[in-house]
Amino acid sequence: MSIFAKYFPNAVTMKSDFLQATWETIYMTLITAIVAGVIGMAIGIGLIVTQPGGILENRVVYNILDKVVNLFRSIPFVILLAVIAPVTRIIVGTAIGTTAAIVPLVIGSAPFYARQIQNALTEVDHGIIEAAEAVGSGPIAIIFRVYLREGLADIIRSSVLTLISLIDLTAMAGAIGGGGLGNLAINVGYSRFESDVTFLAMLIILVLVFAIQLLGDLWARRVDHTA
Amino acid sequence: MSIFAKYFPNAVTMKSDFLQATWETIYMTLITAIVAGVIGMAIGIGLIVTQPGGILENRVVYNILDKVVNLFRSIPFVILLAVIAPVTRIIVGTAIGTTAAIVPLVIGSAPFYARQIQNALTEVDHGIIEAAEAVGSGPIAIIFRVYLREGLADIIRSSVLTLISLIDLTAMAGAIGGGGLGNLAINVGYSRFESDVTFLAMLIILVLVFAIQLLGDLWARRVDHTA
Amino acid sequence: MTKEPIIQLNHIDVTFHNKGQTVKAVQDVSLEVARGDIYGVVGYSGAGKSTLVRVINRLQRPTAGTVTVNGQNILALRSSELRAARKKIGMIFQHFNLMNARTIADNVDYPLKGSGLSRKERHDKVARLLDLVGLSEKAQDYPAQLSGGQKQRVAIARALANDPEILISDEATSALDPKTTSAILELLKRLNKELGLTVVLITHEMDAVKEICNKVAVMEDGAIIERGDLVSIFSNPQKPLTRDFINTATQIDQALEKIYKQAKGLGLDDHHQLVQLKYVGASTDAPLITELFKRYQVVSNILYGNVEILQDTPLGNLVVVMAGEPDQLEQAWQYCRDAGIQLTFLKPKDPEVA
Amino acid sequence: MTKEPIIQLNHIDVTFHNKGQTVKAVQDVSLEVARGDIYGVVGYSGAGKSTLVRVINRLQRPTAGTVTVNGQNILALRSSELRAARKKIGMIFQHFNLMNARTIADNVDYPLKGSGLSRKERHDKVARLLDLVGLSEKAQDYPAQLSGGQKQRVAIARALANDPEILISDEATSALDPKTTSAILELLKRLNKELGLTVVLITHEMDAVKEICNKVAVMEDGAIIERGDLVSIFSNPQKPLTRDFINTATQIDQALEKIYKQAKGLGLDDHHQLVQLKYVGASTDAPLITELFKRYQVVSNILYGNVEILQDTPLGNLVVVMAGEPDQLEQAWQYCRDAGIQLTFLKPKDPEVA
Amino acid sequence: GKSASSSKTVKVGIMGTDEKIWNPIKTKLAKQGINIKLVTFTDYNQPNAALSNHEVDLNSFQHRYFMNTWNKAHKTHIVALANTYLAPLRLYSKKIKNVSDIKKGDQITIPNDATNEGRALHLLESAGLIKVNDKVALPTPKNITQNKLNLKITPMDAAQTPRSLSDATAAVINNEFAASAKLNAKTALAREKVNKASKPYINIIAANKSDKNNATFKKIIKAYQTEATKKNIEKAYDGLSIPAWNLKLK
Ligand SMILES: Nc1ncnc2c1ncn2[C@@H]1O[C@H](COP(=O)(O)OP(=O)(O)OP(=O)(O)O)[C@@H](O)[C@H]1O
Ligand SMILES: Nc1ncnc2c1ncn2[C@@H]1O[C@H](COP(=O)(O)OP(=O)(O)OP(=O)(O)O)[C@@H](O)[C@H]1O
Ligand SMILES: [Mg+2]
Ligand SMILES: [Mg+2]
Repeated sequence: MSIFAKYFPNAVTMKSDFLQATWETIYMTLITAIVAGVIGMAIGIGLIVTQPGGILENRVVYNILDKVVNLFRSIPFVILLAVIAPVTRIIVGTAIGTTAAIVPLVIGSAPFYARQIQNALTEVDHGIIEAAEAVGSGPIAIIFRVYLREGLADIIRSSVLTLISLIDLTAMAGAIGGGGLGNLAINVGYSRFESDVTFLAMLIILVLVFAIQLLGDLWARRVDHTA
Repeated sequence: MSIFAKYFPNAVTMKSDFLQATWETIYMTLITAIVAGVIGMAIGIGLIVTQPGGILENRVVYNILDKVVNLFRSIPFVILLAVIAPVTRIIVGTAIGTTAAIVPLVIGSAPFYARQIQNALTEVDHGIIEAAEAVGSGPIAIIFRVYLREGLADIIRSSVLTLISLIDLTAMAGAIGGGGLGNLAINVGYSRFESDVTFLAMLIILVLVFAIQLLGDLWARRVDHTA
Repeated sequence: MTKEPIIQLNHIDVTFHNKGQTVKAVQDVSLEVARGDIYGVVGYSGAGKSTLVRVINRLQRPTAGTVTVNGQNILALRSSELRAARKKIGMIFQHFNLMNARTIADNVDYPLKGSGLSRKERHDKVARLLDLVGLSEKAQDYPAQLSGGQKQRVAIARALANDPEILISDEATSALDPKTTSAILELLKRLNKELGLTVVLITHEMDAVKEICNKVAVMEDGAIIERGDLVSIFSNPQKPLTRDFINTATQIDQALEKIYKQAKGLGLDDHHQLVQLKYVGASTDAPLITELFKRYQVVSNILYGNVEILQDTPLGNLVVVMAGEPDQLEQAWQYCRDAGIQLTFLKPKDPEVA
Repeated sequence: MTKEPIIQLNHIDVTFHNKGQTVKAVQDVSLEVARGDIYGVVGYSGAGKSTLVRVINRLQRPTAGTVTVNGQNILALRSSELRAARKKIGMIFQHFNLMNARTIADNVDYPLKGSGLSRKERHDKVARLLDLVGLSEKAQDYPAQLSGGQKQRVAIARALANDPEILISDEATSALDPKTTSAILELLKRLNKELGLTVVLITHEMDAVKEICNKVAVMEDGAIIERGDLVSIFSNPQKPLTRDFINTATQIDQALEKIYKQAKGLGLDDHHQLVQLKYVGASTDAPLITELFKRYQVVSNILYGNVEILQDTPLGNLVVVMAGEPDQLEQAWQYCRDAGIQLTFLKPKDPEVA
Repeated sequence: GKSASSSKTVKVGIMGTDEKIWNPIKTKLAKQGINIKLVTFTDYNQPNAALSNHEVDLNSFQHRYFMNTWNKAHKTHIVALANTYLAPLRLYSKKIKNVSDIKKGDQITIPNDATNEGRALHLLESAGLIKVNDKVALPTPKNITQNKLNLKITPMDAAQTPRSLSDATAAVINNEFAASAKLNAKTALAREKVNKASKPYINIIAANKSDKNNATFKKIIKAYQTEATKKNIEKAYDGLSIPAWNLKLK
């Protein structure tokens, strides 16, 4: 402990802050991942099936989805925070704090994830989709049993990418009092020149990132049967 | 012009600011895209060829690249700004301003792009790589003539995704005096409650985003000969 | 043609557009397949065979024409109806199109999802199908671990899973060794006999056609140029292409070439004539060669022969050197003609040129 | 075996490991291919043929054994040496492996990159190759726009682009119609004759083997169970599997089955015997059937016949009903045996059972 | 919530560094049965939004000028309950010792948030480096009317200004960041004048107008405006900030 205290003079007094920040980061990341995951997945699938040549080709729906995704991807996150505060208030009752941060985080990451899913599913061999169509599979079956299954390894890899970007994004949650490790690193450690705090916060983020990448890689390799 | 002046009371007086901010955003995005593009591409390819079963399988190099990418992806951008300031100073002579912002932007986006490239190239059919190996193609030929060519459509789609994320990231350049549209939207428009400025800045970002997506989609469709 | 038609294609056109370039893959094709037919479709590579059959279950919407399957206007069906119709049409794809993320067993099980069968029933059915194609051992493997022929067999099992009424087979046996091919063809024939399965069989293996088809259509450049029942097509092909196919299948062309090369050694003259004899049916029962000797003292030496039985009808194709007195030879030939045998006198070219 | 061996595989093992499961795809296979050979490799689907040939250019590193090609120890080559060696080995993949992002012309051009040829020379060569496989019109198309057979032909043109010394062909004609197949096989044979191209030909089409191979190896369960020159394998197969292959190819099995079905109608008795005659070479020159009648008044009715010429050696396979006095029949059979003809007396089973 | 007066829990929105000042007050108030909950923000826009939406009950991060601008822009009714401290901006440098050492074309960085940016420019004006349009209350670099030295004035994130000292000739730095960076106030090249004009820049504790007379809030203010806090402020900001509840401005 003394060595730790020596190299982390400020951090050593902040055990509870670190615990809380870690929890906040995990909490925000997890909930956002679930919600943005579902939304992004839905939009990504929507883009794939309604695109020209898709199984539910629909120019109008495709264009709307495509444009909405672009629209939300154009808004800088800090502005998103402010713009959607009223929505946040309706959904979680308040526009500040960790839980409130989840709403803009979701809106900030879901369109990104949607594009990732779209890119991943574009790679599913059209011949396989046809084979499923030929046995009379409907759109729902094709989405769940073919697209999501055949594209799974790629979806996992894209999800890892998104999840890590999301951890990065949670650092911005500090703007509305959301806390988290990123906030700790920037607004406590960095701004106050307490580099040990920054370092430790980043170390914890690093551990999270490596864990996600490792698990994702293992899982992707497990479900990838193409070679 | 009068209608514009009515709805954009503040922005109307800021023509030169908008021009400059637009230029700054384009400048930062473009230079970063080129530099981070090359670096990210190189690392992404490095990951693909050295991975287990790759054409230049090399456990050590693969692991180093993999870990370095994760490492840099773990660092919140604002902290990256500070941590690499000395490097920035060596490269561009100063750690503040638009050009200086490019260094952290590159380091912030290259690892992300590397992962995107890695994911894109993973999809290239192994049989095609073997066919190239069978005619005596060396690693360089396989990378440039097979991986990059066969994976091109997917690379373009991933590049569009990265480029749009990059525009988002340039908003942060304001932190070190880098300017740009994001900064205009946030620190001029939003902070001073001049919502017309925010709105206009975002509109220009939106145009950029749509243009990138549109051109990217067209190009990707053009080079995608799989169906 | 007394049997009810189960597939009716009327004036089908399929045109592909690619960057200004236009490929007319199928042009004005009409085809009628009766229930219980095993209909062979042959033709050169690129003739439009795959494109044509993809029209049957609307995987390919034709540019023009109508498609009726089982009395339903396929092109007018709403999606739910189309799905129901497709469940009755099994399809084996030229490129297999197996799902890489599923095991072999899962691939075969796929069409059974939502079929109302219990898990146990499905499992048993999959096991039976895999056994049928000889892949029980590979049930838990993934497509990437299979050899080319094994993949093709999985595709066959999958196409049969739903107990379809119609099976569309696009080169289903092209990657298979002759033994496995025979086994698969036997299977199809059995399903055809026992369950009335209608089969549309694209193939380039004339042996396969001979073995199980009762009808054949020959495609060239997007059009059907000849069609009919197996025996008449094989015994009396009208178009050069059809003849080519049959000859290549019986290898008579290569045989003739080889014979010509040796022609000098054959010592052909007035007394020795090189003749190709073709006959259908009954002729085989009369011992032709013996008969010719008995009657006209003509000695026939078989250089090449192919006598086979198509749909219970023997079909003969012999190249013989007939030796005898010129007038006796004439009489022998007349005898042959009277017996309904087709005679072709072969004139060997200069072997150096050939 | 007087010719210098260009490919030598010694005691090759290839074992795949997948999640604890072990597949021994190739087991202790030794194979020697002489310069100028066209070596056929046949065997059931999954026998290990593809895996074995992939060892030749080290696309598959064997688990054990040595590989010598052109005097080089392939397994010991450094990468640059291996690349140089591979340039001399053309390979046609079972699944084509065309580059989807390149046009057909570009696919064929690919191996020529870095060959030192000028742009013009490359262009001309590609044009010539595409012409050879009949795809000049599709030069600017992409693989996705081609039919199965067209893709295969592109793969063939690509494999030949580098003027290889060795061509490894993994089912290169399996998706091709007989005419195109013949044309491709002719081409290979010509290259073999004119340029001394050595070919390793994996195929399941025994017709292809008969047409161009001079040697054959038969694989089963990862091992070569029989090998030798074409005629001896075809005329005198040792293993049941080999026999199966040949029989299926000549369709004698199916023919027999059909004959048995009609057996009752044949009125077999002491005076009528069903016999299968097999002979190699010279026998065909003697007009056997006429001779039998001349000498013993035995009338032979050909029910099924297949007389073909392998490597300039005729090979006969006839099923006849011989009619005559029992003692005359005996003498006729002895005559046949003396002439080197293999006799098999066929006893039709009860047709209901067969 | 809305009934903050009857509640014993009071949420106070602050910016990061003020935590050190508020923590002892929090402890003290806890003994009086008032439970302070600090909500830390990093974006100047959020605490007022939170206040007018009753997501916090008080906030303590802004000066009057900012509050007034905010009220105007957002049509809100936020009022100042009490003064806290005055945080004069200072001009620092690592490269030079005197304002007069600033040469032609030198770069000076300033905070980029609206109020600090304006104040920073006024500071530069009072140091005789530039002239700004005096009709604009909160000028931006655009409002510079005279820049004889052709100085390059770069606005950037306030937190980054101390770090910019390695590159720029001088930087205008907020006290909280100057204190964090351990910059010595005595070495500052210039300081914002503390006079009547500083009044709008005195930091305040603000509440919604409806809570103007809230008794609990009064207790909180009383607990804030003590000698102990005064010492705390001086300690936290290295004496850079001036406690302002008794301050007489001339
Ligand atoms: N990557 C792999 N992993 C596991 N098993 C494999 C793999 N590749 C091939 N096998 C197995 O090895 C055996 C031999 O396969 P191979 O492809 O050599 O057969 P083949 O003789 O070429 O068959 P076909 O005629 O069907 O192409 C098969 O049983 C196959 O399932
Ligand atoms: N998507 C497409 N775009 C353009 N042309 C196409 C497309 N699909 C097929 N074609 C062309 O249409 C023609 C017919 O193709 P099809 O696949 O039906 O031939 P096929 O008779 O099945 O040949 P094979 O025996 O080689 O499989 C070919 O010339 C092919 O190039
Ligand atoms: Mg086809
Ligand atoms: Mg194979």
